[in-house]
Amino acid sequence: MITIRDTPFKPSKELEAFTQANCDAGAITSFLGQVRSEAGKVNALYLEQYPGVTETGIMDAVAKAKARWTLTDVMVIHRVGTMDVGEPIVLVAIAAKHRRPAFLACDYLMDYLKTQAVFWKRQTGKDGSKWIEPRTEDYQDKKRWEIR
Amino acid sequence: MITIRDTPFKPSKELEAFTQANCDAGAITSFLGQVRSEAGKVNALYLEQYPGVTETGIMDAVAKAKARWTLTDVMVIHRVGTMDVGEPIVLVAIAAKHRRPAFLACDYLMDYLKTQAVFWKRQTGKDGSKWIEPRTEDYQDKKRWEIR
Amino acid sequence: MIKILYFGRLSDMAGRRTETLALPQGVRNISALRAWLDTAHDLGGALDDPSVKTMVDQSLVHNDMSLNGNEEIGFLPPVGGG
Amino acid sequence: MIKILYFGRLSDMAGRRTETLALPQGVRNISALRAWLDTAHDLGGALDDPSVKTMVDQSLVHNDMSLNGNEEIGFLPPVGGG
Repeated sequence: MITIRDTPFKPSKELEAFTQANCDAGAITSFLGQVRSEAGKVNALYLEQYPGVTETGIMDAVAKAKARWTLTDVMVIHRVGTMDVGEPIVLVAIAAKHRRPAFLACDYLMDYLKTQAVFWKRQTGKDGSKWIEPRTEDYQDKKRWEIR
Repeated sequence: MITIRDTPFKPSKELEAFTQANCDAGAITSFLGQVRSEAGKVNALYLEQYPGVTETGIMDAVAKAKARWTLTDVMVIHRVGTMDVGEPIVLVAIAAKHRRPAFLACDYLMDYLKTQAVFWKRQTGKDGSKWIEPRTEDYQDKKRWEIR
Repeated sequence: MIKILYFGRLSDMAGRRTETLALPQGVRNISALRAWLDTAHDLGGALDDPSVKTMVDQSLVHNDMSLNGNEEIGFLPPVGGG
Repeated sequence: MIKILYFGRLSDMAGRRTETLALPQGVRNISALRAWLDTAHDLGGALDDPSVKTMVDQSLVHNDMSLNGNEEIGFLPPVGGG
């Protein structure tokens, strides 16, 4: 299930539903990304999507992960709009029989979301507002998955 | 926080408390292990610990993870006693500034718990009861962390 | 009509997130449209920056492409969520 | 008194998870105690299996070790949780 939403969500509630739906999965991994305050420098984060394009891209990445590893279920929830410090931005959960594919697929999807998913981020803080683009490390992380 | 307990726990409740305590962490990874039914072959899982020794071992592994990666917080909850199919066995959660250390530390601790933590597992199913020991893959996974 | 979508920092530069216009006279392809919009909004060549991707009807285009005047055109600076 | 703890499959084989006894006559070290227990509970050499680890007072011992008769001794088959 892939959800892009402009209102806050409660990760524990979403994970509970996912876990209940996959109670025979053996292994469930999750990643939760939250807005960091950066020692008080950040007040809010704004995320923009390209409606349609963003969702299609994530669906594609999920399909690739499912082709690469044996997974029972995948959940991706991504916020857009304005988020306060401490608010959830993204939640990825993977259910699988064993833990290795569950860890790898979660890691892979997060690398996709950080560097290739069609979102733009603007950070607002005491120094004003600026658009932020992926870090060099993010692109390096993404490269780990290329089949040579 | 490390907890070894002989009564069921609710992963979503534990994760929610962990997330709230680490709302400025940026990245939170988690692993949840549940009793698999193995297509109806398993009815229950029994886990035994060596009180004192088991907990000390896990504390040691957590300290090693904290020495190796920059982590904000670590939570390990492990069941002992008798568990039914679908019940949580283990929950590991890692809070960190960025996602890479959060994924690595979670993966590392799960490999420790699977192969080195002082637990013994007995599986009860329609074919009776038997003690189960780590799979070859589990030992291989563990080896990935050895510093050469 | 052509629908133009500016994302991320491009929307700040263009002073708008979206605009709808008829294909300007003499503009028949993407490269000419980019040049026309650059002048119209004083973008200083931002749309031609190699980091900016162009989508026509929600598909990436890597080369030039002729337009019939009924497309949705998106200009995408480097993406990244999470 | 010596406290013996049998874990995992060893408790099934020994028919008990724990027992407390005085150091048997002539038994002064771990290897002799292992042999004595093996005979007493008919364990077929299970305690000497290389996969079984021995802990004395909750610390792993890899070699033989003399005993004073007040130790806690644990016999641990291969471990693994999760």
